Amino acid sequence: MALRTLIASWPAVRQLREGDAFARGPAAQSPRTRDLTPRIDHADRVVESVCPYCAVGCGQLVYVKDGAVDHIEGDPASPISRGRLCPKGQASKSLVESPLRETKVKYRRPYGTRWEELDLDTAMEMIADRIIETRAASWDYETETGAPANRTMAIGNLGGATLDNEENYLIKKLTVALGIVQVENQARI
Amino acid sequence: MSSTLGHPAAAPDGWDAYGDDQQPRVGFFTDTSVCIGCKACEVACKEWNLIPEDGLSWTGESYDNTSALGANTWRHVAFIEQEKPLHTNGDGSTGLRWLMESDVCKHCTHAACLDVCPTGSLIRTEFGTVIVQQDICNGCGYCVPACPFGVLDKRHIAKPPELPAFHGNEDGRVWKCTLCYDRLKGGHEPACAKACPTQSIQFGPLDELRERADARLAKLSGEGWNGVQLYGRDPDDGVGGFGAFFLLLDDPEVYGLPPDPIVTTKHLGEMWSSMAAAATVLVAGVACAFIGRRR
Amino acid sequence: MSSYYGRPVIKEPTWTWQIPTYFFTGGLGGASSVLSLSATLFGNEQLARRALYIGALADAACPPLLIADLGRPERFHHMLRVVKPTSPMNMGSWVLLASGGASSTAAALERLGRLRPLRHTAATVAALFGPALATYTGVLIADTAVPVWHEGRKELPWLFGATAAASAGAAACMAVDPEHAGPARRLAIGAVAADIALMRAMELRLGEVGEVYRKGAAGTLGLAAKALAGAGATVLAKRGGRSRGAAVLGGALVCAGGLCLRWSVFKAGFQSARDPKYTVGPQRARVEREGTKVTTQPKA
Amino acid sequence: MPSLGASFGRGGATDFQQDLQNSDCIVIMGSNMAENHPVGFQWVMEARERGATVIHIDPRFTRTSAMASKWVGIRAGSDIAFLGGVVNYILQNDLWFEEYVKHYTNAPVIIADTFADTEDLDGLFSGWDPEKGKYDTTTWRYEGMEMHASAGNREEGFGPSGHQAGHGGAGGGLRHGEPPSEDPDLQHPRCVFQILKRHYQRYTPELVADLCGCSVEEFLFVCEALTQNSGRERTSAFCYAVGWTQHTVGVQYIRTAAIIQQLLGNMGRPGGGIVALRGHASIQGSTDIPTLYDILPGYLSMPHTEYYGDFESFMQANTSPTGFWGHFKAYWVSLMKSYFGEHATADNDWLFKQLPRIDDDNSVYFTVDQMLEGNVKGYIIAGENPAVGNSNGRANRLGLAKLDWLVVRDLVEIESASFWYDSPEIETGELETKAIPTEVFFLPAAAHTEKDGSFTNTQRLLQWHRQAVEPRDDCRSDLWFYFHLGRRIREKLADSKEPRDELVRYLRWDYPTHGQLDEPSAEAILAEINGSETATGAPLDAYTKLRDDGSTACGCWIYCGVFKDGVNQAARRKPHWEQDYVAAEWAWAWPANRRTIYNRASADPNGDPWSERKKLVWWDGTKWTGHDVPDFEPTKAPDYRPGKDATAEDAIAGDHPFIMQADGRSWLFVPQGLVDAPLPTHYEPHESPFDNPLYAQRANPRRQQRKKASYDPYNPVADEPGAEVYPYVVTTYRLTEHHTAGGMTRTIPYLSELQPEMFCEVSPELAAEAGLEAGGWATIFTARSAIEARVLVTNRIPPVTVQGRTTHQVGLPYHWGARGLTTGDSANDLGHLALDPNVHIMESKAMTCGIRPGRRPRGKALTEFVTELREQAHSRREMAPRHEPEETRKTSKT
Repeated sequence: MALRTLIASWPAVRQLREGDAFARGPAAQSPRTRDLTPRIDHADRVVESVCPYCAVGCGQLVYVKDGAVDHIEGDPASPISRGRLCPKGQASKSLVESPLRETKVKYRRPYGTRWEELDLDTAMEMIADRIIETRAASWDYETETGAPANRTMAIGNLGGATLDNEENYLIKKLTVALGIVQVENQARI
Repeated sequence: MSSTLGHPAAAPDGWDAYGDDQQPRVGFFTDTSVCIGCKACEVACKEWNLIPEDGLSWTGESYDNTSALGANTWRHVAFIEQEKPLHTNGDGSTGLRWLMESDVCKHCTHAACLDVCPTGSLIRTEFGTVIVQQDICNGCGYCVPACPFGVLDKRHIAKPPELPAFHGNEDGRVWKCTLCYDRLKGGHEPACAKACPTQSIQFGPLDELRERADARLAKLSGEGWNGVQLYGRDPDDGVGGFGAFFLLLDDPEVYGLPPDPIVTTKHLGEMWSSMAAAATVLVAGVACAFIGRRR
Repeated sequence: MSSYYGRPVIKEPTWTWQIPTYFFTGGLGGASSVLSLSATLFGNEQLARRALYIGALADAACPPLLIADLGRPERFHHMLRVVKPTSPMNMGSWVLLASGGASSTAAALERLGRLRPLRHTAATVAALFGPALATYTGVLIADTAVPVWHEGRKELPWLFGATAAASAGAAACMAVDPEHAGPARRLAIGAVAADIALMRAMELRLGEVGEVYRKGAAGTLGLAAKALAGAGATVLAKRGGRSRGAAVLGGALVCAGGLCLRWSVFKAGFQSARDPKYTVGPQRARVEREGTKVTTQPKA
Repeated sequence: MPSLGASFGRGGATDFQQDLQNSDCIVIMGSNMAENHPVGFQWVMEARERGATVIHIDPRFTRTSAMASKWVGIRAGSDIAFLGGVVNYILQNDLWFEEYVKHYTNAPVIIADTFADTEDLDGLFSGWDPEKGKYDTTTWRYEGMEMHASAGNREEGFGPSGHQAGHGGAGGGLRHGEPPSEDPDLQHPRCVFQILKRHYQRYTPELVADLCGCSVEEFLFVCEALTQNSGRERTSAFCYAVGWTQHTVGVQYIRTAAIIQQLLGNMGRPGGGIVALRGHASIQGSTDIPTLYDILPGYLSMPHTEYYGDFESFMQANTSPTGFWGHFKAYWVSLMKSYFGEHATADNDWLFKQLPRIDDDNSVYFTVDQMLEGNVKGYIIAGENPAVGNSNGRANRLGLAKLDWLVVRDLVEIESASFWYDSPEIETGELETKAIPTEVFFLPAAAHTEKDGSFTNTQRLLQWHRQAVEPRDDCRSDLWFYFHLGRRIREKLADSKEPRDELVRYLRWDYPTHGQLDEPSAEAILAEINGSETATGAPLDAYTKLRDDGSTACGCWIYCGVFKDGVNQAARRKPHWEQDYVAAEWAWAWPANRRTIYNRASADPNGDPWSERKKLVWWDGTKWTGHDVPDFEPTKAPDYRPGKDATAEDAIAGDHPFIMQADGRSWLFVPQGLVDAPLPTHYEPHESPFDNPLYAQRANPRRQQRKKASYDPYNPVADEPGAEVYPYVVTTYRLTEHHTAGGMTRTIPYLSELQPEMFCEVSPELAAEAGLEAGGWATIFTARSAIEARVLVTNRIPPVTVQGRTTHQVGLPYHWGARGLTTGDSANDLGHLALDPNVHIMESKAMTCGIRPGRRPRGKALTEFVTELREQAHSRREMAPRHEPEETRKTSKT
């Protein structure tokens, strides 16, 4: 019985049975080929997103499988991009899932010659302390000429054009309160 | 005899055998007159099909660092810098033009790779396209020199790249464009066509694409585009027409394409007969060797 | 003639050394089976037996060679998934299966001296498929886009058949006492003559594409093939009938020539695939002759 | 960009990308749109397919040129001359849109007699102070416009300068919407129109051809295409990018295009306008809600150390009595309420006294100076890579090496984080790892798929992206980082009695968090940005609802409405096939979801569309209506005329479409707000091989230079002795396959393989002259540094003949650095720090360089190589100084 099905499944037999004389079609098809489906059809969820590269603002659909980004492609609904993406946008999945991405805090002590490990909480604590100390040590209530200053010129913050509006909002809000005026981003480049 | 070898009509070989499962034949119309050479198609293809990175070598050949189709390149954008005007109607366009063309497997109506494949790994799908079944291919390599366009190649992974898109032991087999067979089955258009920012790559039922191409040719000829021509649109050409055909702005060979490709099996009939003759003569020859003086 | 940065239009074959070697062993095996059966029919026992062994050995060498060349050797049996007349390689696999299987059966029974009728049937089967095995490889390579192979499709089966015959004859000369080797010797000498003639004819007919046979490795191997086979044939003709030593030498030379010829043809294919002019040139010429297949005029 | 704002009132692209399909002529200049905005470029292709003329004007024949109907090759840095020529062509041939210009622009306004033009002063405008190196811009004011009462930055205009000015906030001084003296017939010699005519009269086709290195025919082709495709029935659009901004006169480049678009009547109309193409996902957003030193959200000026010490004079200085900047105080107070909540009250002037003050320039390159001086101790970098992306990379890296501590947040370890062990200066021995004091914290960031948030794209559109997956390990969003950093600092300073810590304690910092990582809610922050009634917390739906009494809070007044009805409008994703081409229900655009701003100008003064073909919004007899949200008060009739004492928007007449401007008109002539010129005039780049054929004044006199800085030396220029060491023009650019400094692309195999090596583009002529071998290596050098690149010989960057002299141009992509899958030298290392004075942007699009075959020297030898050439060049210049140094030189007009 099993032998018969085995023989029946032999393409050389099927090509006669299925009228595919030269075995260039269905007869030579493997089960895997027959049952193939696109992996995006098995995504756990599809998430609406926007391309992170240039400012055209192409719509993206992010396909998530088992907690990881499985695939990213253009969102056809977008009136700007109409589902299309450039090579960079198209490579977004490789960007977010890249093995080159750092996932751990790295710390280089003054005059150090190598990276060291540091846990995130400690790092945050240290950074907060650095800001408070530097700020206290460098605070100007006034300029040399006696004009009001209320600032520290010893701390700066750079970046923003690749961040979200909400993130930029918090940066500006916090730095204003801290008296950090040297806040800049890619708008200058 | 060649017709009995399976190139009966303009229909793609093997396609009819699908009977009720048969789908409309689909393909690509790649219109180079709107190609901006962004290579989104190359990346989209690799992202979807998880194709390994193909080496980081700079060629100095305009902006083309991909160079050719192969096992790890299923879309290849060619760049040709020319001292030729884009238009011939003297509209004052500069005497300089930069041709860009996204090349791909032609999914021939009469496909040599499909014909010569000894294992049935290469098949015609219900959509009239040609694919390599990776669970079947045993890497005999016959399809590689059989393709008149140099599309297929064997994948050799010297050292597994440390970066993604390389899953399991994929070396030794032959790879090429599948026209995103899996996506088609799910009702999605191929990745490259979906990505193309300017619709230089158009996907659809072949009949429709041919009509669109004819209209396009008429428009561009009217506008006096220099050297505009449809390549692979003619069902009477040497491979019975391409499933993925092109609008070019110069001779095919300028883009690295054969000017008059012919499916190798077109002459298989005469080859078999000349073999039969040779075999017979061999027997006769041997026999002759015995006739005559005997010891 | 314009090209894309001088890059090839088609791909070079991925085949390595096993393939031309197989062309030789397959040819030798196929032709030997024929020689063996003929010898039996003409009552040349020794020649029949020795040729049978030679054929069986040569056939036995084929599968390992072919499997070794596969990218996925463990899937060699996929060759027998389908029966595909459009695929010379698939046809060849079936032929090799039949002919090789038969010749080794026959040889085994011969060795054991048992089941004579079956031995004879097997030998006959081997001899029936032998000629195909000896010549189909010509079709195999002709059925590609490689210009020098595809354009040589008329001659290649003949050429490979002749080479096969020459090798079979020559191999037999080496294995058989001169007094029984007459037919083998005549076969070898005649086949070498045919071989060289066919080679020349093909080169001439191929025109520009044929020039690869005069260039590089293909050229060198081609010359070697003619020289070796020619020399071998001469030795066999002059002294092969009398001296066993001469027979061995001449036979060896002819076989070596046969091997070189396969390699020459093999290399020529790579050379003609590598240079776009061999692909584009003839096609462009055909376009000039028969008109273009691209569509330049919009439909009315 | 202030230039757009100064001309029209808002510093954003005036149109949306999809609308380019309606253009009849598109001029792409200072942009390589097809390569750097490929998906946006589909709309240019749509236009081309519909028969529009697409023109690309650029030193290089790029993938954009390949798609254009016409490419015009010009010398890098000569754009103002070209565009000025177009202005002259329009005026000389009377091809301007008369009704539009007379009603909608300030062409009729008469300028004070204190104004003198570059034509009169040989390249300087009136008010130039050689000592201070600044203009007294009050000499450029409208005639009869009263001076501002308060003390302040009189020199550069009593109004705000820089960004707020750049957003129309520079209208101070007008009593009501109408300028004191006008000539409706445009005949008065001192009316803007006549000044304009005189200013550009020498910008003839011949001069343009000779200065830009194009042909007269090519120039005229552009003029004819533009003028024939403008008017009632047709519109033309301009697209630009950093090819215009990265110059010492960058702002004025864009101003010139603005003048053309005003004269041709293309602003506020379908298929018209000026499309600014930004290079980063949210660079528009990071200016609207700025991470910039000189402004607060919504382009409100930061308080200044020197000017407007007290709240009242600050309000007075920044409040334009007329136009929508008349509500400055409402915007300001609402921001302070969202920053400091109940702590900000009328009694404490909304905490004005405690706010930090800025100087004229605290921009990024100022900070680099300060680092090198040792004055900056700590630096936080989030999603930027100055070690590669900033001009004069060496100065930037040496600066980082002087810090006490540095925080770098990125997806991968970028050059700015690794400088202490692998920067070029380590190779040359200028830096030694063991000797670098900087403490470096590298914190891995979350990607766009790992957080909620909104980007503001190039067309002012806020688009929401949703979190798809959780960030791994230590990866965190910047929202998380800054929120929890602030939280920790506030906890540590909670009990501080120090006055300096007051604002920290007053800060409203109570955002809801969720998940295991305590991720703050981005939507809650967007809601704060949108604003609400302080009493009820009810979300506001328009900035017109903002009040100056503290009853409203708003984090960014121009974004007010993005959370209308408590709904995240930026997250709207109604498919385009379910709406018209404007797609008003896809995401949300500032201001007020308008897609084409100034669209009142798409109708004639009476409110009727200029033509059926180009109708967008119109007056239906009772209200403004149309395809887009009208950029005008909905019920203000076209015949409305302001009363004598009308203020704010009430002072804007019904036929004045530019409601942010104090006089409701677009500005051909900018009387205040820009520090370097009221009218664009051609200046040579800071470094160029040529003198200025128009004036003795070679380059922008107001440009920022670092003459004394040893780390920012300049090449000798023009015919100065020593200039021959750096004889060629060099320009930097981007490739489709990579992104800016490469941190997001050099790390991706699929992109790296497409452009795997740093290269330079040179013409066959230059290759022959310099002995460069195609496919080989070349060393490109300036006074700052030398880099190596593979040689790509191409006809796409042809030599140009200027003033009878043929010069060559070198093209350099700037994506490479020391790290990633593909590495190479960084083009920005060649750059200098001479800046545009309005926006402090460096001039990386037109410099001079030398080029030699072969790879650059390694290690110490590199420094020696650069120094030797520089000293050679500089000593020649010193030994034979030009008889007339630039500042004092005067030549007779040609």
